[in-house]
Amino acid sequence: MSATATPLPASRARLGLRAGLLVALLLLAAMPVLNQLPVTHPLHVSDFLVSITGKWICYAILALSLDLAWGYAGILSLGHGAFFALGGYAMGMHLMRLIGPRGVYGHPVLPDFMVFLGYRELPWYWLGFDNFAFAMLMVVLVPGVLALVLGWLAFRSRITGVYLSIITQAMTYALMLAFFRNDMGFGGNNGFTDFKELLGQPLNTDTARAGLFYASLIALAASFLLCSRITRSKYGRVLTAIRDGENRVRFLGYNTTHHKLFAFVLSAMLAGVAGALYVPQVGIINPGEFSPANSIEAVIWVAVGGRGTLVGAILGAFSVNGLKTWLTSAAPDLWLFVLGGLFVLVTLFLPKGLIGLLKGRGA
Amino acid sequence: MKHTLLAFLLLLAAALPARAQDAFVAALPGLAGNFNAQAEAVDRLGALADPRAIPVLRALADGRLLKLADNSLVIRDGTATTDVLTGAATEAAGTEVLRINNRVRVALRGALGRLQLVSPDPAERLAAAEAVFRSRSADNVPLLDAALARETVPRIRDRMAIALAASRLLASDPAAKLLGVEALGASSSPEARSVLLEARAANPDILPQIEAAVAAIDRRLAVRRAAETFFQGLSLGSVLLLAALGLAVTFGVMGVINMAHGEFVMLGAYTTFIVQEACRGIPWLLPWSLPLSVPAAFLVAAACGALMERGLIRHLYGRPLETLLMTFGVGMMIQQTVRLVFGAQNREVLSPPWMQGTLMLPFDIPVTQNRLWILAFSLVVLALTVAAIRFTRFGLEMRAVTQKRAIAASMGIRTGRVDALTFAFGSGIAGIAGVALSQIDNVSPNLGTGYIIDSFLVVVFGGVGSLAGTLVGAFGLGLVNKILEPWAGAVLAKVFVLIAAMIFIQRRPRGLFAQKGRAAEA
Amino acid sequence: APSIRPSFAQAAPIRVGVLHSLSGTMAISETALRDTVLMMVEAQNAKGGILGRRLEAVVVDPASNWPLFAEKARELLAVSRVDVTFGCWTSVSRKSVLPVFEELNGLLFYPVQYEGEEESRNIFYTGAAPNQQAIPAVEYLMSADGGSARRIALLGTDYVYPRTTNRILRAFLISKGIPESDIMEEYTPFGHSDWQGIVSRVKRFAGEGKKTAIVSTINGDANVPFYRELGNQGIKAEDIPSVAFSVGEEELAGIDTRPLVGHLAAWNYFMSVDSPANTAFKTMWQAYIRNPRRVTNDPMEATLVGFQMWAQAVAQAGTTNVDAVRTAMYGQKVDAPSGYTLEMHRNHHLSKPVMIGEVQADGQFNIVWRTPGPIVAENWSPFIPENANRRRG
Amino acid sequence: MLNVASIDLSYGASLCLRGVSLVAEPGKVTAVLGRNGVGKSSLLRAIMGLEKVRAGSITWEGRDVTRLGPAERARAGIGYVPQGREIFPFLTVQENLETALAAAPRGSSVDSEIFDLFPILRQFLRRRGGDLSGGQQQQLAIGRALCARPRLLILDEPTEGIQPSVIKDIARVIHHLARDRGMAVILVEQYYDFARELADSIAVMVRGEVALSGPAGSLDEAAVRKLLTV
Amino acid sequence: MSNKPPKGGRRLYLDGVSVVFDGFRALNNLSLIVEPGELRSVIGPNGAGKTTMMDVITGKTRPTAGTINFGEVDLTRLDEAAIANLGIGRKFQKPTVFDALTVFENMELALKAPRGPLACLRWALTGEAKTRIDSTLEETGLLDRAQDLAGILSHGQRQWLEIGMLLMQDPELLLVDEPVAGMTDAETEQTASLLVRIAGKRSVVVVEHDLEFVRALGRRVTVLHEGSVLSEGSIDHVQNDQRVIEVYLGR
Ligand SMILES: Nc1ncnc2c1ncn2[C@@H]1O[C@H](COP(=O)(O)OP(=O)(O)OP(=O)(O)O)[C@@H](O)[C@H]1O
Ligand SMILES: Nc1ncnc2c1ncn2[C@@H]1O[C@H](COP(=O)(O)OP(=O)(O)OP(=O)(O)O)[C@@H](O)[C@H]1O
Ligand SMILES: [Mg+2]
Ligand SMILES: [Mg+2]
Repeated sequence: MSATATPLPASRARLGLRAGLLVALLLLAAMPVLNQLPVTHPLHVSDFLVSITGKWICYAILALSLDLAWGYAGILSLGHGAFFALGGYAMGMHLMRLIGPRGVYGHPVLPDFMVFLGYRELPWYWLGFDNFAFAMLMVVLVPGVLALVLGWLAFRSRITGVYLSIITQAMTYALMLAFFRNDMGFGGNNGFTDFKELLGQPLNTDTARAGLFYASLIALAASFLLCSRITRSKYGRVLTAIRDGENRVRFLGYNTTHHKLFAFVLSAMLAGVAGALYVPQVGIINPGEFSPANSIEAVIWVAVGGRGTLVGAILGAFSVNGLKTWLTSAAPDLWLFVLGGLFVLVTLFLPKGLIGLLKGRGA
Repeated sequence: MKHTLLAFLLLLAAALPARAQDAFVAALPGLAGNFNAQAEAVDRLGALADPRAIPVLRALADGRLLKLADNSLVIRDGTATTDVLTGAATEAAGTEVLRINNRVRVALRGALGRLQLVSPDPAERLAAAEAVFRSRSADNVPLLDAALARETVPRIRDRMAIALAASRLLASDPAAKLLGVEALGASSSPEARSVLLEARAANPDILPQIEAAVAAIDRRLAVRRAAETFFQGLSLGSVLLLAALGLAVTFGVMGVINMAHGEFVMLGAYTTFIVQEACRGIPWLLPWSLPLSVPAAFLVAAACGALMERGLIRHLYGRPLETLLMTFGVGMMIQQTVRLVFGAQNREVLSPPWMQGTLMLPFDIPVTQNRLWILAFSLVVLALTVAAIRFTRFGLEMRAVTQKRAIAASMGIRTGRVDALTFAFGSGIAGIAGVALSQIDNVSPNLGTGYIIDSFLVVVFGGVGSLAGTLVGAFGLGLVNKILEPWAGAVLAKVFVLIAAMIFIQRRPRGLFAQKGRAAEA
Repeated sequence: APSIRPSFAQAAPIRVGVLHSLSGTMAISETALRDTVLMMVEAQNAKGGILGRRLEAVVVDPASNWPLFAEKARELLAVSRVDVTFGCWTSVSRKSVLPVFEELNGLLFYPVQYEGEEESRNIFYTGAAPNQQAIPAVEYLMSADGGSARRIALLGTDYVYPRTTNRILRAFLISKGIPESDIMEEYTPFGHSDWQGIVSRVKRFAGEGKKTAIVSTINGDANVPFYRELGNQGIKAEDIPSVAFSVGEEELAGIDTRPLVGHLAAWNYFMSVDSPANTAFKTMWQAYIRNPRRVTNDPMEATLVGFQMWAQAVAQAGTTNVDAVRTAMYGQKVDAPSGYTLEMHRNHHLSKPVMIGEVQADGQFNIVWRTPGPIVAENWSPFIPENANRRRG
Repeated sequence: MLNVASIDLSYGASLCLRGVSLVAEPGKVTAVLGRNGVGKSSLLRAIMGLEKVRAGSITWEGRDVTRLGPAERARAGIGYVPQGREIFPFLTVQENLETALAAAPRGSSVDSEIFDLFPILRQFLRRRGGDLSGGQQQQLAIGRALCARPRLLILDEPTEGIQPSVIKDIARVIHHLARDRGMAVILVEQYYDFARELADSIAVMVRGEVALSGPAGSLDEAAVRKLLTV
Repeated sequence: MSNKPPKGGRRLYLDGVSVVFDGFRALNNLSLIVEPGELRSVIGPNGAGKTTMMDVITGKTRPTAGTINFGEVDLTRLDEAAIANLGIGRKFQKPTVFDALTVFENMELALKAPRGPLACLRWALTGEAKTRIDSTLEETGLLDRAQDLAGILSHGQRQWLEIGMLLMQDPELLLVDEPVAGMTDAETEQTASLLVRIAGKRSVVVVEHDLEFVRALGRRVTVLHEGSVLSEGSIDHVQNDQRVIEVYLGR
């Protein structure tokens, strides 16, 4: 349909990629099923692999959201981890409320940390989080509103490039410090742990794991479709144009503030969803998630995979995290060398990221 | 020197009644007892005014007083040991070092202070006046009176006067007390205030005078506190400035997002450590190891920077964001290398004597020496950097190359060399920052990580490419932080600073010292 | 040192998980613990292993990242199938792995002092509970020997351990008749390096006419700049003594301690303890690490004690089965380097002696006070009122 | 003398110059003409060393410079006025001029003749290059190239955006530099009359090849114009 | 000046406009009126303020003083996008196109259509739009390069692309800064006739140094000098004005 159909070899590559993606998706979807096979079965997939893959899927959603902002709209956010963490905290608050009287101190309403920090009653901003729908709303709303406010202020005053990156970094850093404070009522350094159940399901069962896994997978697929719909529309090209020459776009009559804001807020919401799915799977959310290093790591996944291509972002998230998991056990003393070296090699030899390698072969 | 000391000791001894001799001997065994007995013995020795007590008490304070198996005490001096009573050299076999605790240390300070009030060494007298002031005993009044009468050095006199006032406050004579209150109220030291407050309970009769004196001190202290806060802000600013300066070159001028910047700072700190270890063999050199480290750290970091630029970054010009990925990777590797070579633990970098302690500026404003040095040092480094960039041919070529690489080359500028030198220069400055940071922070593989965020914030807040912006940014953030800290607490102050910086950038979207005009849009 | 390798039966090795950060901010503290476990494993193997089986260490790097701790814990238990794990430092790392250990019924030995308020059947806590460190230390400060402090500045890093400890201490101080106005409480972020303001505020706080002392729950890296600032602002132990709960020999190794002589630390072990077990420990450690100047510290000792107890318990149970080992652990005794015989109680905490040490010029501690014997841990502090109606589980 | 011998240049897969040969002699002005996108700028960039040639060679003053980088060529006496001005936006006018001294003998300074030619530059010495108007920037770019006192000057559409009176001055200067100083000049121009008036020889390019070349006098204007309009 | 103003056409009105950069007056009390449908040439020495004038009209630079109206609307209160949406299009002196997009996509972006994010998201290329783009590409000689990235175009081709984009915007007022720089003589003529054709339906302001071209446009010429109007009239009139010869044309 598009008049901008790329020359033949590239589109064949794209076709190959799509097929690859579909196969990958099916393989992923099969994992919890294979997990049910007896341990001795050759196709058995271990609990560990299922749970860790679920986590990577969440990272992939985060990478996707970052790629939308950075790869397409040119907004290099060094604070995307904050949106992820906020989504996670919203989910965490819900999970904490669900613990109910099963906490150590047996308080019917207050989470344990509030009890031993001497809270008398639930702070107002915790109200409503016992309701699943409300919590889910907050998962997208809180990051979205933060992105809206920050983005509106920043884009309106035409803060771009590194200035924007550093502002977003300052944002996540400030949030980290704030959430570390015990007085904030979010559990301080320890954050939230010891979750019991979600939607009536105990969390430490295979069923719950599989459920969360599928929820994440569906969220990933949906985000991917949404992002690819966006990037292939004219709006996507406006974003690219803004990335390369925002001033010029304004003279064409586009209000770039609105365009960037739309992309940024959407991206933040996706990140929030990723965080919300992540928390019950890893069982903890704490201010460390706000640390600027985490956000930078997410940028790195996208860069390794290939900035400006959605598949690349997903690929990057999976490969970097997969490697990290493997190396931190296989070579606990040397993994930083291997991973650091990999980053160097990718930038030197794969300027388009891993995806460039795949596309190059497909052509 | 030795001669005068001897004469002085004789003089003191001659003035003593004979029975004191026995008291000295009688007090000694207490020094080998438990902490209680020790403190008591020290007090007694201090009250004796026997010159022989001085070396014994000093030895006890320094951990050089040993107990022999037969319970007699000896003093170790280097390798030699001498008997406390006879002064004869003895064998040190089977000895046990006498240990003390804080309580004994407090007693020692008071005792030594009393004994040394009339020492010929002015430094000792000053310390003694200070010690006597802190030990706060009514018994000191006559001693201080006598010492004050002989004292000529004004600084010591002042100190003695305060000590005397404090001692008088404890005395029973009401007139003396009032004198004491008055004298203390005229000072501006927090310790004097503390003494006054302590005295409130025991002296209800002169409470109004005491309160007035405290209020007078408070007024002076408020001014002093403001000055102190200001200095602390400057000092924090100077640290930020140092950490950010290298980045202002590699990032501000060259546009390379160098995530390994912190690691270069860390390398500088480790170089300081190595230079110090190398100097350990040559004792007279040791205090100078820090100045020696400055060129060494510059060279080490610059060499690493040049290597990184030539080997890696040069392939990425025109793709600035990729440098983020690459330098992040390099940073990881540098950090782990250091961890494997030096271990994950902190390394100890000593402060040279001239950087220790607190200096009193006029109006009794205390500034810590090391901070003062770092402040001065940061300004020097800034000045040199500005000079190098603004006023040298190298600086011109550096700016030309980073603005338009290909065109600079067609003007005959050897861009490769300029790039390598520029990056080496920026990295070298980072290394120098490491030397300074080794004086206030951990020397550990994580050293740099703690500064990278602040550094980027400072450079960006000031305006990329503007050294003046970096300067103002660093000091601005430092001051605001320190002004907020007292009422917001350290954590919130930092949060507020970050938020303030974010809001401020709204007003000046390209930093404080933004490049304006057409040029900036090109 | 080369040792004659004992030959082991065909039986599969016993796997010992080591879950300590080797990179990131916690590596500073945790690498030494990793080495301690490895040393113990080597020594145990030299002695013929346990139950005739060889021990095999499985080391992973959770990289100071809490969710990664959980992931690595799951990997150790589910993939590497370790029989026991030694690891974690900081409560949040422990809290993040706790559900995993409970779900998969693993066994974790946690070697660092903490705020208490926890008790898991899958964790053995070999570090101190607040009553084994904080309270005796403050009691000492208030005693005549400690300087009869009547005004206390509680300085800490802003996280749960200092917050909880200080809450307990505050309650304790008030019970001792110290008014609220004589307690100052201040928190800083992790890795805080600019202490100028706080130290001068403490100085001011001390200038109110009462003997003042500092109680520091400052964590990790931040201690070095803190002590440097104390030294530079001339705060001598004679004037304002400070007692720290997180500063040991390892931390002091990075500072010039001469200006700090007399400041205090409270632990359950000091390297300077004079006991045969400690001499053996020090020699073994310095030989293992091939550095005659390397120091030992409290969490290392706690690791060692935990390891020895576990080894005894396995030998006693005749199996590495977690439930059996757990039962065998209760009442297990070890002659610890601290010079006391420590016992594991049913509350999963050790009885421990408390010692107060003064910093010396050589970076070691001079032990100026110690409890007559080990104290039983109160992991549920009586100073936290909510503990009264706690659910027993 | 500059001798460009049948060079090929390509961007990725697409060949942009095919067997282009060109000679520039001291004291002579060689004009290169051609429609948009035929490869004129690419040719000049190849001569300057900014693009690597795939085949063929470039010799300058008897020395093979094909493999040299742009900086070395500049130091060998080649001056370049790029298309689109390309001045350093954040350097002042003075500093912009000074950059070119890298290729000049050590210790030399900015020639005051340049200010006589472009008085506006003297007036705006402290203003940043990027703030100048388009035409002022173009004047700066020419002045900068002259600063290095090159023996070969290559100019890519130097009159673009310059007011008529200054164009006349530029023509006079180019004439003067070639005739009196013996400088070799290569001039790419769209402004035919300007080229016609100055050039000693002309080469017309069509789609990456030299279609027509020869001494200015010998070429038929109609034929040239035809090649420019197709 | 026979063209009748189109219905609803607005006139551009500048009065007393000054722009000061750090003390330097780039525009000095400039007043200028462009009637609806008028084709106006503006010439003047380098640095006279021609580009700056376009900058203040399009909102890139805020005037230090003066009023600028387009019809009833006060342009000094609007931002670039709003001004563009009023129907004021611009071609820059230094061609600026989107390098990462193809020539076709550049045109598509410029094509007149709703500009909001959601509208862009829903937008689809209709046959009509495609024909319009193609015919404009044809006219600018870029049809065979439609699928190439704009980044690889030569200087002259970028000029054409930018003119093409300006046409796609279908603006009411066109501001064209040096359109024929880097064009051959034949192309220059072509451009002149293109602009003449456009004018009448729309207003056009052209800045150019090529006097042949200005002559070919054959309309009213304004000469700027040091930020204000030096002379105004037909091309012959200004060419013979001594002051114009002095500062601009040279002898
Ligand atoms: N970096 C590049 N990558 C791919 N193609 C390029 C690149 N640069 C130029 N081209 C192509 O090479 C051809 C010649 O370009 P060049 O700039 O040399 O033309 P020109 O003759 O100078 O044109 P003009 O008169 O418009 O300046 C053009 O078709 C252009 O699209
Ligand atoms: N940001 C700025 N700071 C200082 N001076 C400026 C700035 N912007 C423009 N100028 C000056 O304003 C004057 C007007 O510039 P303008 O670009 O409008 O001229 P112009 O008429 O378009 O010239 P040209 O024909 O060369 O394109 C010039 O002298 C220029 O140097
Ligand atoms: Mg060209
Ligand atoms: Mg102009």
